Amino acid sequence: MQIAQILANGLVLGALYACLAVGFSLVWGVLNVINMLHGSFIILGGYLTFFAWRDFGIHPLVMLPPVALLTFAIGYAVQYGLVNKVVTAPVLTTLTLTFGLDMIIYNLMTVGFHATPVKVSLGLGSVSAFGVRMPVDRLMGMGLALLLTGALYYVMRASTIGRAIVAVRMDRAAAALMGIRVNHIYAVTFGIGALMAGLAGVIFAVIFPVTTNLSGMYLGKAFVVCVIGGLGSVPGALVGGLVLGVVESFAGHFFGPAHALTVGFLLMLALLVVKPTGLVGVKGYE
Amino acid sequence: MSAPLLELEAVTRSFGGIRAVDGVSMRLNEGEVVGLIGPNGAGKTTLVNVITGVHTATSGRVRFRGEDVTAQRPFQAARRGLCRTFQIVQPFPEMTVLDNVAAGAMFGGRIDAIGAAREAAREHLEFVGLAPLSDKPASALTLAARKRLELAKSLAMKPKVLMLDEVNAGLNSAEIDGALELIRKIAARGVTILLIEHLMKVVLSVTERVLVLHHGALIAEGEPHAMVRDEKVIEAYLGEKYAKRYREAAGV
Amino acid sequence: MMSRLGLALFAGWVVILATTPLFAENYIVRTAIMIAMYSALALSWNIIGGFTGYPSFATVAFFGVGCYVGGIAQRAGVPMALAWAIATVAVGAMAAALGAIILRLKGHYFAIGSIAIVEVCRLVISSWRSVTGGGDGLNVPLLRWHPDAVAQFFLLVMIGIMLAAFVMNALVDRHRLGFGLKCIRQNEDAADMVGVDTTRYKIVGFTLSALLCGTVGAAYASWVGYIDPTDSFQILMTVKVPVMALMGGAGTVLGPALGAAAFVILEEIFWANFLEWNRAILGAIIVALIFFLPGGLLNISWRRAARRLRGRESAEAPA
Amino acid sequence: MPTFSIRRLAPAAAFLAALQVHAVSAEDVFKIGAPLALTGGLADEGLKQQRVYRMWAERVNAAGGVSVGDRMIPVEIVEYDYQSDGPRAGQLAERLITDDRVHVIMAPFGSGHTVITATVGERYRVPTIACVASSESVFANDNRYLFGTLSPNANMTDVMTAFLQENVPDLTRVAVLGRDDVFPKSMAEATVRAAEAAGLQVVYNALYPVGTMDHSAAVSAIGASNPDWIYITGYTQDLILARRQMDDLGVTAPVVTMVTGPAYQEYTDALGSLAEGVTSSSWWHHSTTYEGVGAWPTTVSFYEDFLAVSGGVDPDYVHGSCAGALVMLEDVLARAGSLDGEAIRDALAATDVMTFYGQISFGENGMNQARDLPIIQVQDREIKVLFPPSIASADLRIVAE
Repeated sequence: MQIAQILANGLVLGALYACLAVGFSLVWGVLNVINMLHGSFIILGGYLTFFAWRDFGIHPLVMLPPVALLTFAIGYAVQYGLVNKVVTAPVLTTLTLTFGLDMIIYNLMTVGFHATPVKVSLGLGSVSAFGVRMPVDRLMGMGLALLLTGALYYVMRASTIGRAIVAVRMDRAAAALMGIRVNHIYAVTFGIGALMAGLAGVIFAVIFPVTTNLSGMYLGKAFVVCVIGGLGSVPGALVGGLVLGVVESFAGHFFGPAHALTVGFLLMLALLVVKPTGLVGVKGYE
Repeated sequence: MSAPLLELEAVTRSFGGIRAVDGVSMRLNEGEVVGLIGPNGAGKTTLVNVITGVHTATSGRVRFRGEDVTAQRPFQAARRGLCRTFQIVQPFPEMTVLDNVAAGAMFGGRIDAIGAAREAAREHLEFVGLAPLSDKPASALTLAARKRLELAKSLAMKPKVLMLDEVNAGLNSAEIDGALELIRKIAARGVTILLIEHLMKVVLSVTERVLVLHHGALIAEGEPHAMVRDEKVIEAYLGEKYAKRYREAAGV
Repeated sequence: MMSRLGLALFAGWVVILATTPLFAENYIVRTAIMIAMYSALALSWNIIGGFTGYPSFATVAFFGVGCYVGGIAQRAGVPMALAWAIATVAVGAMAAALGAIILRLKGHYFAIGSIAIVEVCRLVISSWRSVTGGGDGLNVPLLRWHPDAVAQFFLLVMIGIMLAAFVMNALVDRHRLGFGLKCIRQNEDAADMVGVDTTRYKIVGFTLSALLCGTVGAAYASWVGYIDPTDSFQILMTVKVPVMALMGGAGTVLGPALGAAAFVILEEIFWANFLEWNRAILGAIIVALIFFLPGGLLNISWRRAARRLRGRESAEAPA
Repeated sequence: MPTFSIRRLAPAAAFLAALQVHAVSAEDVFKIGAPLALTGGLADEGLKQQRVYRMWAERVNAAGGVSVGDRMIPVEIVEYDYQSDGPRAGQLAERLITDDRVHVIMAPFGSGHTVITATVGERYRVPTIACVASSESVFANDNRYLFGTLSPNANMTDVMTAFLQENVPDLTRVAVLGRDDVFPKSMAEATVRAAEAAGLQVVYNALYPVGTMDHSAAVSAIGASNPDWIYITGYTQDLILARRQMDDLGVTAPVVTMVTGPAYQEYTDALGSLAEGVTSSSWWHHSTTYEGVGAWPTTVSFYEDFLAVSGGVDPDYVHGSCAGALVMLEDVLARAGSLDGEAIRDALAATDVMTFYGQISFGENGMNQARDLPIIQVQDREIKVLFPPSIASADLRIVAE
């Protein structure tokens, strides 16, 4: 019985990790930019959901579209206005730029929302089947996470914007020759990355406490998931998230919670060395 | 016949299923100037990459002055005097022309002090006629000048074997004559040269022997003029139809 | 290379820093110590980040391990100076070993690998409770002198390490190693073809960039008297150091020292006057730095800044 | 070589020197230095300290100041924000002592940063009072100038173990999960020691690292060990998450204790009905009824004064302990008779006084030795005191069979 519960815990957590990381992986894979703002976008989504729920009684699910629009707009503006100007610059430049921007947004949120941990609690209780007990809000979160990741995969595969993004990822110069406005596509990609982070924030507000202190931790998780799963590909983030979730869950059980994180990190380091493109990653950028 | 300077024994290199280089065996003797020709995608550059350790041979042996160097790394090849120029030019963009060549002198040519390396570099720049541009950044050079910079850089590495990978590609006819003149001067200094080339004019006027590569395999070897008329070579370049028509025209 | 004027001004600056105890209160002396400390870290980072062009975020791992090795050695009765030496060697060995692994990666992957090193060091040290005290932190034996004397002593120590880092930078810059590292930064494949043993050079560069960070860490532990995993492995520091080097001019010899001084002074000024917003202001400075000082304070070129502002480095810019 | 721009930086250095605030040090003001975390991770706790410091200063100055020997002198609290950054806390402590000439320093929140500040205080022989540092390791390096108003953790855990053994039939199995951070870790370890000493069986004992985002593994394991008593320590966000996951995974026990969770209002606000029945031990609670010296003679007087300022938010042990420390200082100054550091230190060492916060008497290592620390439980969305009997307001409720 125990093993089923641990596996279930791992898969649910893994789906949440995937949703948290997929936007980050997209921006890194396509724009070759490490977006240090990613954690703060998640927290922003979380706070918006919490305040809407607490002050106006708006159910988190209803908050998905507004948060999506807002974070997309912010992401698009940040990329088009700032990051685009240095997107071909070396790694250190873009990473430092997004780090500086993150400090600004972090400070704004800390002053605006204060760092006290807050949380939406819907009191949906839990359900248990064949020996595994799982809270409804987490299952809902997992469902949403998989849905969003699937939707993004569909957009990337089937929509014109998606094709353009993939084209730009494969060969920027060629894409430009085909009439794709690369700067615009970059801004859209960054916007989608921010949107996915915002939506992850909405889901997380129901499951985890929301506080600016966690933005660094979410960013760290996104790094690990991307390296394990592989860059720039939506399936990569999904596989990376699920694998990390399950590994941490089993490591937490067998080696004790103290070592769960260490095992996750060592897995990342091992993959970074053996297969930097990750389990599913395709030899894209770099 | 002294031991060959460079010897390849059934060297093969495959990427996934494709055998880019397929069982090539050949020899290069001291002081020779040998041409390596073949249609695009024949595996010429891959062969050079295997010789200089950029890729390791999947099977077969590479011997340089009798020593098995199959598993060597690029910098070891450079230090052994097995030097090459790049088909797509690879300068150090922000460094001056002088320092680009000094880098060759210092590492490939094993001159320790930076000052001495720069002195040696000046000589090589004189030799290739780039001295006036010594202090300009490499990124500011024209294509022809960059090709000469590649030459100067590999000369600074005191090469025993110099593999020139389409060093004339993209040059106009006047520039080609200049390059040709330079290649003769280098050969005159006793450097063994493997010339990877498409321009038959260059191949015919400089090389003593020609190897023909097609689909990764060595399909012919011999005297330049004979090679140009060899049916198999024409078929490789121009396709089976032309080879047939040529045969009829020559009334063979 | 470095002009006479540059060297003279740097010497003047070192004299000003060293004599702060004579004309300023302890708070200013303490700021001077922080300036010297960060200059040493930025100069050390310059070897791998500036010369070789490998964006390393491992500085705080070397600093933190230096703190702990120095602190643990001192607690075991080893005299202070020897403890610092042990810390330096230990951090150097660690850098060489880890370098051999992550230096095979390039660009973003290397950056992530270096951040992973920081996290692994922090996790190992915080879970190895029996030796490092884990989450409890570690008390390091204190110098029982008069506080002013302690401040002056550590000021001179940190300035000494800064000078050592400066000399290291100058030597590497003049030596074959520096030349080879710069070739690697410009075009690693071409460097390989030209005969540079890129793997060995990168590992030597990475180790040199770690050594003095270990010394700084050990000296810092002796100065502060208490270290714990979260403060010794602060992610903020590991990003600040490259930004300081960038601000001054990464890849030059004087740049990092100048950048560190400017950054610490600005941070003090803004932090003292704009309480709640100092982090946002610092962020704004970093963003402005990216656009208006692409080459850092040492080579201010409005032309290059204008180029970047007009989007010449954007994706659609003509090649 | 590009033009060298160090000259442009020289004016910046001069400006920095001018910036430095000149404080007039006079014997007629009792100055307290307060490095506080007003921004960054510990901002919440820093703001709590700041609020009670200001409340106390206003109240005391309104009453004409504190009496030192035969004189009444005003008090001044000098605050700086160290951004929850340890090294900067030390830097500020030094500035408070050397530039602002403060007589006493109030250490910041948390054991780690307290040690850094106290180390600086010790060097300058300026007494440091820690009102939010409770692990023995902080007071373990014989710093004669460091005094803490929180009692050692062991006092709390021994008392709680005894209380629970009395009130909970066949309490035998205890599961302990602690956060690997200075204070929460020492509480978890103290509980394990107390439980073993009392003959209880420790069926689960583990620490979770800083940065843990999910407790499913630990909570499931605790469930599997079916304990009678679950004891979890951590910061508010950890405990909110742990309580949620216990409910998610159907893990419970007759007694569920979370340390310093319920003592904070954010905990009960965030969890709502889930907080029901969770017990905790704390150093102080506003429903206690002590009477003593200083600006606030009774707990109720402090509680009402606080509600007026906080707009209805209840004070927690951080407010109580820090306000209690300041009230205790009034008594110390009266006995010291002067503002000299040594005199204040000696008066502090000899302190044995009753305050609205409870008994304060410092032991050999400078920690408050007060014994009967309140045990509290959330009952019907309110905090009830179960122990000590003298101020108990309710009996223990069993959470679930």
